[in-house]
Amino acid sequence: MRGLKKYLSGLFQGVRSLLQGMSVTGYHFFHPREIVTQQYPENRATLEIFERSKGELTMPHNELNEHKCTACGICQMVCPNGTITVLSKTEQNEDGKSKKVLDRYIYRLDQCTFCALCVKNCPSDAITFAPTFENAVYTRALLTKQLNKEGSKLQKKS
Amino acid sequence: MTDQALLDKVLAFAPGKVAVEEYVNTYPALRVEADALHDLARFLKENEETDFDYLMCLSGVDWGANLGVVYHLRSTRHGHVLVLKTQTPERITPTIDTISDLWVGAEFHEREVYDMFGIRFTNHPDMRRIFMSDKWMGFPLRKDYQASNPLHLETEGAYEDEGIRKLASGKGKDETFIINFGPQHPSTHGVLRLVITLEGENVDQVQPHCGYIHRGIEKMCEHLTYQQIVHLTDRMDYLSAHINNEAVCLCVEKALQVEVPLRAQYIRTIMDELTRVASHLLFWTSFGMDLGATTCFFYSMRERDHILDIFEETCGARLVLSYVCPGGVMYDLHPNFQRRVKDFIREMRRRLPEYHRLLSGNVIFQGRSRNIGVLSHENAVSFGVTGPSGRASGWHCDVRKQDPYHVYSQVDFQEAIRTEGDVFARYMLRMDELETSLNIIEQLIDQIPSGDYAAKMKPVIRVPEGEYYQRVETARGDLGVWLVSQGDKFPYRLKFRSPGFSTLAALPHLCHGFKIADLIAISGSLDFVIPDIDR
Amino acid sequence: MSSVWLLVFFITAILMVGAGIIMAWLLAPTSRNPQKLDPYECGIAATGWAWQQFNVGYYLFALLFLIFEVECVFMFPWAVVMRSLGVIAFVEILIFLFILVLGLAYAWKTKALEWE
Amino acid sequence: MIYDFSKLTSSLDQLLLSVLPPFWVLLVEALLVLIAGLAAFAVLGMILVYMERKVCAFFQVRLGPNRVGKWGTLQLIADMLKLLTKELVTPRGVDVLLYNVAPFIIIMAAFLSFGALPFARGLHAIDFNIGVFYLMAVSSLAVLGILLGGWASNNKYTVIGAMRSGAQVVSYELSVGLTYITMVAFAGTMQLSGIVEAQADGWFLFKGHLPALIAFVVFLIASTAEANRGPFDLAEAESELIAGYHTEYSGLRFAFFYLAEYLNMFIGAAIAATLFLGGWMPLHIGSWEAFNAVMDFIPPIVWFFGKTFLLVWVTMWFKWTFPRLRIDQLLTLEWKYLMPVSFFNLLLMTVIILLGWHF
Amino acid sequence: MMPTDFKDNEALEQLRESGTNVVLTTVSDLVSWGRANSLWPLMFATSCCGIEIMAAGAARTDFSRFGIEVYRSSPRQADLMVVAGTIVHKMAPVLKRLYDQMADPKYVVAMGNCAISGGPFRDSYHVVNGIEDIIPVDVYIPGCPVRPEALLYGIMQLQRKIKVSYSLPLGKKEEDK
Repeated sequence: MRGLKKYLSGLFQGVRSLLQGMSVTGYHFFHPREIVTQQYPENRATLEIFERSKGELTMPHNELNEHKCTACGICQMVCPNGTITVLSKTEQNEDGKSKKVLDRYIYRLDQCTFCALCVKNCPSDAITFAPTFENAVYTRALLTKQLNKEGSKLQKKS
Repeated sequence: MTDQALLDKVLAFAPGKVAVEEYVNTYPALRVEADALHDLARFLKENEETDFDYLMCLSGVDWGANLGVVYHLRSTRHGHVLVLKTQTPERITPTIDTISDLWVGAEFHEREVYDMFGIRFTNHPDMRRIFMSDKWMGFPLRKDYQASNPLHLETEGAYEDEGIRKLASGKGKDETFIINFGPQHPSTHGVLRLVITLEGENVDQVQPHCGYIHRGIEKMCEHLTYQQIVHLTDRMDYLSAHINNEAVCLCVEKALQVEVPLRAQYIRTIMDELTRVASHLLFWTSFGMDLGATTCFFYSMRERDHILDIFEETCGARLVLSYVCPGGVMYDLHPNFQRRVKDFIREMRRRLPEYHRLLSGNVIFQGRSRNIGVLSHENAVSFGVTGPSGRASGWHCDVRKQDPYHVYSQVDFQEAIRTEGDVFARYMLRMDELETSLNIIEQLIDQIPSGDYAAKMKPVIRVPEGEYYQRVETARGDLGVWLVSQGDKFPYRLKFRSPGFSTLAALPHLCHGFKIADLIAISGSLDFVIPDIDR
Repeated sequence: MSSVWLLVFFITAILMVGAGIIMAWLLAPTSRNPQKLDPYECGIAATGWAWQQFNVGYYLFALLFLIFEVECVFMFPWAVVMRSLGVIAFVEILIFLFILVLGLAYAWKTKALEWE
Repeated sequence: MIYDFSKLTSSLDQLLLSVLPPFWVLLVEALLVLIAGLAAFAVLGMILVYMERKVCAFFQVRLGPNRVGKWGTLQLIADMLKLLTKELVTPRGVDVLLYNVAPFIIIMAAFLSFGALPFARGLHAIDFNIGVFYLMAVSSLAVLGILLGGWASNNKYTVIGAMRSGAQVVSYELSVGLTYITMVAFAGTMQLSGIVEAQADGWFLFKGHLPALIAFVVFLIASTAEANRGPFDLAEAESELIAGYHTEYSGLRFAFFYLAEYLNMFIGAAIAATLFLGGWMPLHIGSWEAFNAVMDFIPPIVWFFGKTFLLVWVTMWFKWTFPRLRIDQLLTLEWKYLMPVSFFNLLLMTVIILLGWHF
Repeated sequence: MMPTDFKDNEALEQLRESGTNVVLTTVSDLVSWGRANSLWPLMFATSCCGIEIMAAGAARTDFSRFGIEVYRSSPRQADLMVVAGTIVHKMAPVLKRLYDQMADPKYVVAMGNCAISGGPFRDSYHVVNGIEDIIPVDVYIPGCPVRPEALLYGIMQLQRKIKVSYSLPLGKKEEDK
């Protein structure tokens, strides 16, 4: 007899637990407010991307097309896997002194690990991470980028 | 027993064969002759006063002239730790006695040492490579490793695999139903491969095959500065990325004896616990999915997204944070941090009962998880199954209580413990820990002191010569970092004692006699992260 | 008339699948490589043969099913005429079910219903 | 009755007879049925899959397909086009004949049951006087397709999936059979149209109260299991057996298995609606004449599909809530719970009929 | 999104060829449309990026909106292989086999820097530096790990590529790989 009682109570408890589970999913079904989906391509204008977000390395230029990179090469040194290559050239300035300036700042987006050591160690704050993420391409070569713009110059210290 | 008394006792046991190591060490260390090792190990394990029942870490190291093996032993009863170091006489055919008959968990660790250094362990039951394929040439972690291995693109037949031949042997070829679960399988949580022999629905033997995501992190670390290493540790156990970062940083800080500012310690502790919550939420997700309850996935990922938002706002990344650096943290907290964390705690407290109603109480779920894959307390210690899985077997193994780091000693929290040791206990323990973590965060979030967020460090860190060991509690258990430095700016050897690796060793033991569906439940409840196992 | 429709539906089903497969055969691109036609086993070359001796667990249930299902079939005519037979029908089915339940109880008792 | 398809069909019949000899009439009608069946089948399949994806999305706090066409309505067209132009792989070492025949069998089983469903008065192709018995016979053919497909694939996962499915479907067939018997005893006929007509003054679920309710619940569970739907989807058990019995099937062949699963779910729900919820009969409540008149105004086909889709939705609710059963739990549920309950219920029903305690 | 919002339009221009037969081109476009909107991914992830795939499938950035929630674990039924995570030497043959066993047409997305170039582990002894050595890749999504929105963007890039490519075997048989 006790066996039968156990059998029946097991049956009812089991059914109860099932109904409890169904009440949770059922609640969500009938409350569309709970839907949390953000519709990505449609919401590009309003998408919340945090400013510290590390999407890709950029070198900010001001309106005179000037950057702050002195081509010291520290970023290249601290980078754990050779993502950054700083190519410098020697240029004569007005005084006739030769000076090392940035020629090309090569950044390989397809190798970067976003550890931010380069940005943190940069003595002149020349580089920063931008929160862009729409970088998918069909050809891998496009992921190797030159960060300094054509004809850009070193910003004068004010 | 004090460290000195312990050392005296051991020295008395095998005079002439044992010497106290005078190198800088975190724990008392002994140098043992290779031929005396096994007897000494047996003595240390079986003696009542020493009672070293937990093999924390077993690592190989290349000393140049010869190869060494280092054992970190711990007693769960007395809480003391001893390091045994032994060396092979030469490096052409190095052999050392196995200790896997004393600590079951050593079996896997010794295979790893064989794979990486080529040290053969005599009397080992299954001396095969563990990460690399059988064809691999050379032993990668040796300092003189230079062999170049070409990329093979054809998968070999399974009978060419030594381990599988072993599985099939003894029975006729027709009678064993050998089946591969993984590398590509929806519920091995990545690229773990389990080779299983079946009898109908019932699992007879399970043989884990690792190395499908072995990335050689330990070798890479030997060529990176301490700051650079941090970003690799993220990618080991990516679900507790922040805690991994910390392990290395804590180790370096301990070696340099740097005082981390209190603010940084608070930040790290809170981030730790948030990471743990995120990881356990993901466990709930994947465990539910393994059992076929797909809706769990969406509910807990919804809450997890809040944590990821908090991370991203402060650290700039969602998953692999790279937020910790030696001396503190990379940047200060975002002004919104405290508000968001409090919002999250409120939200999480509201949702947790829903989780229990949806899954924990469910009669099907209970039937599938109770009394399945029972891991006894004794076996948990012997295998070294730490973290939530170990605590579910009644083992008090929480590093946050045993070796408190940061501000854990000032926080009031209970170590969650269950004694059943089955799948359900492991599941419920993680749910308990979710609440514990929320409590810890709640205690700390309003107390964050002002001040610096990082101590001033030199741009190039040189760790003084010596060996350092640091344990932290990740979401998966006891992560140990063993750092050997020779005063250079790169570590000489950096070993990660990953919690998942020891846990995996216990899997074959747990699954025998259960069904295929149980195997999935058991491996799900152990909560593997495969890159954590393979490194 | 229904039998004709039965045939029609039968043919429709075959047509649907057949036409679909022919279409796919015409339209779909194909490629050949040595590994493509191997049995899939999580990306590893398969070990052994899938057609092997198998656990009897499944088979036992098939046998049990057979027994009960045949009894089930016997009950259909009874169900149709039950109302007109009255109490006798009830007694009959009582005896019939009693024997069946006895069988089930026996199977239960001998643990034939447990999955070993 | 305002809506009666039998009038439409008989007038069509008359019209054709007036211009063509009887044999040709039959042929033309057969062709019409064929086309109608095909169209209904395809459309229904697409609606069901679309419904599943949307419904599960709403259970899971998300939106589901919404980028292809308005609200994602064209999603299924895209899927169909894709599947139609996907390569058919026949792996080495399979039993070629059985491997190719399996999708035919599984679709055929679904089609034959589909034809026997009474959609509305007069819209009922296969109406045998042993209708219920016929349904029981053809719906269990589906398992043959699964078994053959799984076994012929010569893949370990598929073989295990097929075996599981075999054990599962045959077991649950018993409960289904017993609930059929219970309801046949109550209706006194096996003809489906007869059963529906008998519910004109009240659905069996209400008329048969307790035993009918038990039978209804048992049937719902058992038919879900027979259709291999979650939480009973052991045969395909994603997290254990990759894709279960159809792991090796690609492209359109796989699509047929996929389609059949949904149609079997639909057929299960439709039978439940027919046996317990009055099929296409509108809801009538005692002597509420106005209410009944309003209900009558809704066409029977809407009633039928309304009830069926409601039940389909309930089975989806099951699937998206519960974890999957293990094989022994599955068999325990059937042999130790559903079967004894069904036996008991049959007796209860007999007593109630004989004592006239039903409505 | 407008085409100008996307990157790498040049590569797409090269792909776009005009068919000779108007009817066939229309049919081909239709089929391409179907394929582009019904990408069923293979359940395949090796490391961190796999977690971000899960996140992309979760309710926040629900990728079922694109019709790609029908995750298939069997390569026979999958159209799209998202290689998420590091591929090591031991895994390379498995990856190749899985790709080989997929039924045509099939597409590959290299997700994350590990898959594209080896990423953080490119100097390691056991890591493949870029999966393009093993299997052809259609779209590269850089990131470490790739955030869910970036994955969706990558998928949309792939859809654009599929939509402009000629999809029927009639008259033009796909070359054996």
